[in-house]
Amino acid sequence: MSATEHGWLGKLSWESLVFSNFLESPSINEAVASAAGSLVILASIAILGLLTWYRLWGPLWRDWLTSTDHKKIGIMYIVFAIVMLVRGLLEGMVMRAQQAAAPDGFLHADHFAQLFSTHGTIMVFFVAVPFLVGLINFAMPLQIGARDVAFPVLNQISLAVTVSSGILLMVSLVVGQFSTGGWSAYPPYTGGDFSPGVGPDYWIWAIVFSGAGTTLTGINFTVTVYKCRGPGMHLFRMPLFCWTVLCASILMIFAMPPLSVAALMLGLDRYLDFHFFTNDLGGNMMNYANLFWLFGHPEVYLLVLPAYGIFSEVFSTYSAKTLYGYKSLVIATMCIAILSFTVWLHHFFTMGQSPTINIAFGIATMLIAVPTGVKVYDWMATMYRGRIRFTTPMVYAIGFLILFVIGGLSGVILANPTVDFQVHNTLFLVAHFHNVLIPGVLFGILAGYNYWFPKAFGFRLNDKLGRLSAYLWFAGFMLTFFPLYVAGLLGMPRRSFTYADLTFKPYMIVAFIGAMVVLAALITLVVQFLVSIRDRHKTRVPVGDPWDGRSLEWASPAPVPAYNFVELPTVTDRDEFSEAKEHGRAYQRPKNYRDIELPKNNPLGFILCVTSGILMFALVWYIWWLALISALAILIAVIASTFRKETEYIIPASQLEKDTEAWLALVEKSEAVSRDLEDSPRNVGYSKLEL
Amino acid sequence: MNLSSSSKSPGSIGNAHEAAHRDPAVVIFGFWVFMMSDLIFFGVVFAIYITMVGATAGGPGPKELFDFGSLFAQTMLLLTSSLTVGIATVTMRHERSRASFLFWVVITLLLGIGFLTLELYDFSEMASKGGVPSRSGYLSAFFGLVPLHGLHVTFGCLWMLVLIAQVFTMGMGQVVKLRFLRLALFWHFLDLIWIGIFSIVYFGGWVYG
Amino acid sequence: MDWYLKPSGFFALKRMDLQRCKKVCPSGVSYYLLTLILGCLFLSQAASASETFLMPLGPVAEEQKVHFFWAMALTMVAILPVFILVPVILFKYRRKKGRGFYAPKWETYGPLELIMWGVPFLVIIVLSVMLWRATARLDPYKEIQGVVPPIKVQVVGLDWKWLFIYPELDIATVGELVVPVHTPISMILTSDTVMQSFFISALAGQIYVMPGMTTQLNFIASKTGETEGENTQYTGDGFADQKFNVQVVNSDNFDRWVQRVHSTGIELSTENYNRLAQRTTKKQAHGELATAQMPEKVIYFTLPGTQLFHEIVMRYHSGKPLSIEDQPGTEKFGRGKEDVEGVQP
Amino acid sequence: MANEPSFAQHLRSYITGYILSVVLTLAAFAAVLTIGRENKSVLLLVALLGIAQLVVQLKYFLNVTTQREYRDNLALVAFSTLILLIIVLGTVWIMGNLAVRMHATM
Ligand code: HEA
Ligand code: HEA
Ligand code: CUA
Ligand SMILES: [Cu+2]
Repeated sequence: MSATEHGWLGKLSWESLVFSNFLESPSINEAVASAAGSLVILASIAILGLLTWYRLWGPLWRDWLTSTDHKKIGIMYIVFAIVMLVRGLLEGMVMRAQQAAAPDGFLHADHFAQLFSTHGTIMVFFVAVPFLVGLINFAMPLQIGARDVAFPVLNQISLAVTVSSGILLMVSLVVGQFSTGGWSAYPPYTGGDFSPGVGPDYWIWAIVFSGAGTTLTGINFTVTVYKCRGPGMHLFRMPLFCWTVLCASILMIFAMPPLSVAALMLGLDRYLDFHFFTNDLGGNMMNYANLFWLFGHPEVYLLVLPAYGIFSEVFSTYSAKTLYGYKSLVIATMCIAILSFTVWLHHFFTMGQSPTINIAFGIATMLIAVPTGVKVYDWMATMYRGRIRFTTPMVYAIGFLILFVIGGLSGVILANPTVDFQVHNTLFLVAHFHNVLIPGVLFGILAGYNYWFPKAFGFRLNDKLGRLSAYLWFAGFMLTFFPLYVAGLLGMPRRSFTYADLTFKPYMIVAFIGAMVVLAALITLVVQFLVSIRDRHKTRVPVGDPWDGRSLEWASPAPVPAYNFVELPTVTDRDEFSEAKEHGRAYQRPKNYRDIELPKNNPLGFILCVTSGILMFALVWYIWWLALISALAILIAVIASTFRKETEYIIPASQLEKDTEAWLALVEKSEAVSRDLEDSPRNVGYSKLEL
Repeated sequence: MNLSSSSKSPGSIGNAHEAAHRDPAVVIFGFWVFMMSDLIFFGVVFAIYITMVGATAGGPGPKELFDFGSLFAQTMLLLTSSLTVGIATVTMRHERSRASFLFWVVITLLLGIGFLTLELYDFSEMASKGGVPSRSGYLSAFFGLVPLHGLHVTFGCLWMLVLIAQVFTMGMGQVVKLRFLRLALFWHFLDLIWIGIFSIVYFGGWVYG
Repeated sequence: MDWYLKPSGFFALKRMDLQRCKKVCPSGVSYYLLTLILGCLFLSQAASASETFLMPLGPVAEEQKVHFFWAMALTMVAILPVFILVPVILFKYRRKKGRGFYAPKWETYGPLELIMWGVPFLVIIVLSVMLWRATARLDPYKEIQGVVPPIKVQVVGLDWKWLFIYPELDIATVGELVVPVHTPISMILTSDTVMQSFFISALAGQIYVMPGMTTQLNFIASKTGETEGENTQYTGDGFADQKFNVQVVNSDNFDRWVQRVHSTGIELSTENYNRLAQRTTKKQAHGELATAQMPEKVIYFTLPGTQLFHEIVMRYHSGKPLSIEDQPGTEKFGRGKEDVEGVQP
Repeated sequence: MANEPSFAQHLRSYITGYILSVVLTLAAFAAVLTIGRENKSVLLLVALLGIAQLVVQLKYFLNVTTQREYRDNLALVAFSTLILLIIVLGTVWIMGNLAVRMHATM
């Protein structure tokens, strides 16, 4: 395909708009597509309108878009992830509806294929990763007693490119079509010959840019954990969450490059007629599969490790006990991180390689069950002889423990090449990975959301509704995905938009009902959020420690001030804040107040978000002049920003003193509540120690 | 914050009491981590190259396309530039004159540009013999790898230009010094990659291609 | 919509596995557990499934099934404690009324650590030995020794159908694979479009097929019967329809079938092949190529004596670029999106 | 900065590194010239020389040594090398085996 045969708008034309199809040949299929496209446009207009109406542009720009504060960047990551999640969730629902309605379904094969491709891509790259990165950004520097992450501006840039790639995916709903090759985008199907449209190009650029963002994030977090810990915070005094963050960051650094290489090579094949993965002239698509899973497998542990970390915090806090087997857990985490680089072949056991290779990788895969098992047992031992409170995060954690084990079990079964020859690419596999992703990653995210929310916003979320939502999640999840195990064993392939064999029908119907329950869970979450905002005056926790927390993030007021700690705490113990409370070292007046330097606001992130978004769009549509201009703009923006001289501002000691005295006065005035009153208005974030 | 280690680390350039994120040890370590990620990036492309050595699909292969003399010249240019960037580092760390520092940076830049010129010439020679990436999987792999290194060198040259400008506009302060230290690391790193390229891509190509 | 008329898959499965239960106890137990847990969940009246290794037609699938249950059973050793102990702990140590002893600083206990690492490790060792043996034994490339010599079948993956060439019998089929019972089948597979995955669950596992390359699959059927084969790797619009009927018959019937294909088949000429290789579903291709004597959605061919399979593989090794017009599976080779019919079954 | 090496010491380190690298490079090129470009065994020699040069440059140019203050970097490089080896050797193993198994009966 020659790149020059298009006009100045590249491949873009009126027909590229999703609505044009609907106008020309109305059908349910097109209606669904147009509705999705309209939703994107309407939502964007609504948001822009609201911002203008309430004159929020100024504050938005000053307090958020240009902020380099790790807590705000974290929150922006999470907001972005939630927006993407709504789309991913709806796509999941539509797919379940289609398969339940099949053989008479309402979607075209092509549309269904776009759904699973975007759903997978979005859920992994634009929901799970950014959500976790957001939580990490928020909590990790607080936990290690640091002022910020190591490179605040870099942090902003990572967010910028992640968001712009997400926006690109949203744009693909309105202009043109997304790839139909699944989230793994195997060539030659996604190559120029077989997918001549722009779909795979959307996928490629979204992956390359968000991948770059994730790599930079990994570098940032690694350095932060490794080099920016507060005084006395030895590695082995870090909360377990920080360990999992360190390991996950290492995975980001070393696992993203193969993906970027794979995607870029696919791009070279498509744009410049290279022959990496083509059928002819010596191309070899097996190289792609190999590269993709070199990334893909570490990726899934990258997702689940921070979730393990969150659960570790949750189990310990809500059992009012120190974490059992801390060292074991650390070692297990590291084992998982390293082993995860040695198992990638289990995603293509059926490629045709010799049994020796399958055996080696099969055994390596199963080995991961050992450290994971240790973790599970350690969490159980953490609850053992504790005083367990069934709060929302804890309910998620317990659900995780039971359900994740089932997903892990099906993973171990898949690790047997003998069995994998039978269930590879079937719904059994789909059930496996949702069974680890939802109870593992998603429940972790939701637990973390409920756990840290008061820290970020200063008031608690409604616990009753939170628990209700959790139970709905369990039920919905089980109903949706357990039937898929059976359907898979009975031989139903994944990615089928329909089936002729009616054996599958009942399973699909149950799964659809499950998906409706999941939808109810999501709605409950929204209701919980709204109700909590309504009730916020009764649930304020300004003192900052609503759950009798054990680690340093609970030692500061809620919401946390920009500088995190007036004086970086000197750590002497693993459960530092618990110890401090026990020995009366908590809530103490700093010896003296000193000015704090913090990085200034920086518009670079925002500029890069816009320019990289335009660059990607131009590349997708072959608009070369625009691509050139935006690439130059990126270069100039980056270079120009290095010429900035004043990059810090100072918070004067007087300001610190004022803030702190007010907070300490509040502590003085408040009553320390016991755990029984945790969910009552009397809990202002001042906890009585459980003894 | 590892304040204790900062005075001895490779990033040491005087005692600076700045905020945590500006601690030289942190900045330099961060750059090391980035380079290791880049190393994996290169490693993966190397692996692809190795698997595609035989995939010439009847087109020209290494034996027809590579030029021994030019390869040797490129290697020496890059290696020497690694020395000159090192000398620049030393003059900077020992606070010698700004002129001598700039002299060595400019020499490095020129060597880098010389390297790139030769490399581009090589590519055009290859193209004239039918060695273009669209010809075969093998050539795709070659042009995915060697120009990737060249792109890094180009980026390094650009970085040097910006840095020279910053020496004049911002002075040789801590910020600029730290940036130069990272640039020097980057430049040495590219020389390491080049060892892999001449050993595996060129020599390996000759032997197995 | 008559699925509810068929006999219950759940009970069918249970009945047929009862004998197995007695033979291999642990696997039987876990199988029972599986059917109990999963089956109860879907109180549905599922129809009996014909296309699964849970109802194997040959020893390969049989062994895969047994391995599946053994793996389930063994993992239970490490996993059941979680299911049992978590509720117990939750009950005993709940804050409100729990009577349990409270030990807030208890953080490690040697023997317990040993069990925590040791038990899963032992389970994995046992599993690994099993995995090793089974994987080595079930190498899909390994020819199966039977009393009769194997029948060779060459398989070509097309958009969206499978072409089966019986080179020794001079016939080829689409949409139907017939094999004699107790006879080793030795397949060699390739694709003439994108990568696909060839799968007959009840007889053997799956294997990828890729253009310009060949993979192999060997199996033998131990009883007569009928099942379904398919592609499991998404390949575009017609993917969900890319299934074929598999019949295991006795040797007399097989000969008769070969005879029938011979007499009713049309020649697999280059022209017909190029027609077949276009982006069409079985039904569509049937409409274009088949004669009235052929069964629905099935096409019979006779071989013109060329090395068709070899040519297909070599198409990608000419050393020249393959123009998109010569690449089956592309729109330029044949059939744009609009012309694909019968995607909906 | 008591134990910071002097200007001359510093410079000497770079020059030593350079000379060693030049020698090793020359040796590699000479080996290819004299032993021939088709002889497979030459690659082993080239590989050894290349690894030697990597070590030399890491030590003299990049300061990756076992000294205390550089140990973080050493650990980082060692770990990265481990991952790199897993990735590259694994890929070559798998793809090599697949190539054999997929073209054996063509
Ligand atoms: C993290 C990853 C993730 C998650 C959460 C999900 C969730 C769901 N997925 Fe998933 N899915 C994938 C990853 C994920 N999926 C991947 C990788 C694929 C493969 C794609 C491919 O084939 O290439 C896939 C494929 C896939 C298919 C295609 C199967 C096939 O190939 O035939 C289907 C079909 O129904 C499906 C359904 C669902 C459903 C109904 C849910 C829902 O049950 C769950 C919905 C849940 C949510 C959307 C999360 C809700 C979270 C919150 C509510 C947090 C909110 C927080 C605040 C409000 C603060 N998925
Ligand atoms: C968060 C994500 C996540 C996690 C944690 C896992 C965890 C595991 N996965 Fe999964 N996996 C995916 C996400 C994940 N996976 C995805 C997305 C895919 C498909 C991608 C695609 O194709 O689109 C996939 C696919 C996949 C395959 C490929 C199948 C195929 O394509 O045919 C395999 C095969 O080995 C596998 C195995 C495992 C194993 C062994 C684990 C282990 O880590 C599980 C370990 C946990 C336990 C075992 C439970 C707890 C342990 C105990 C209680 C102790 C004792 C247990 C024993 C001794 C057995 N996974
Ligand atoms: Cu050849 Cu895969
Ligand atoms: Cu995996």
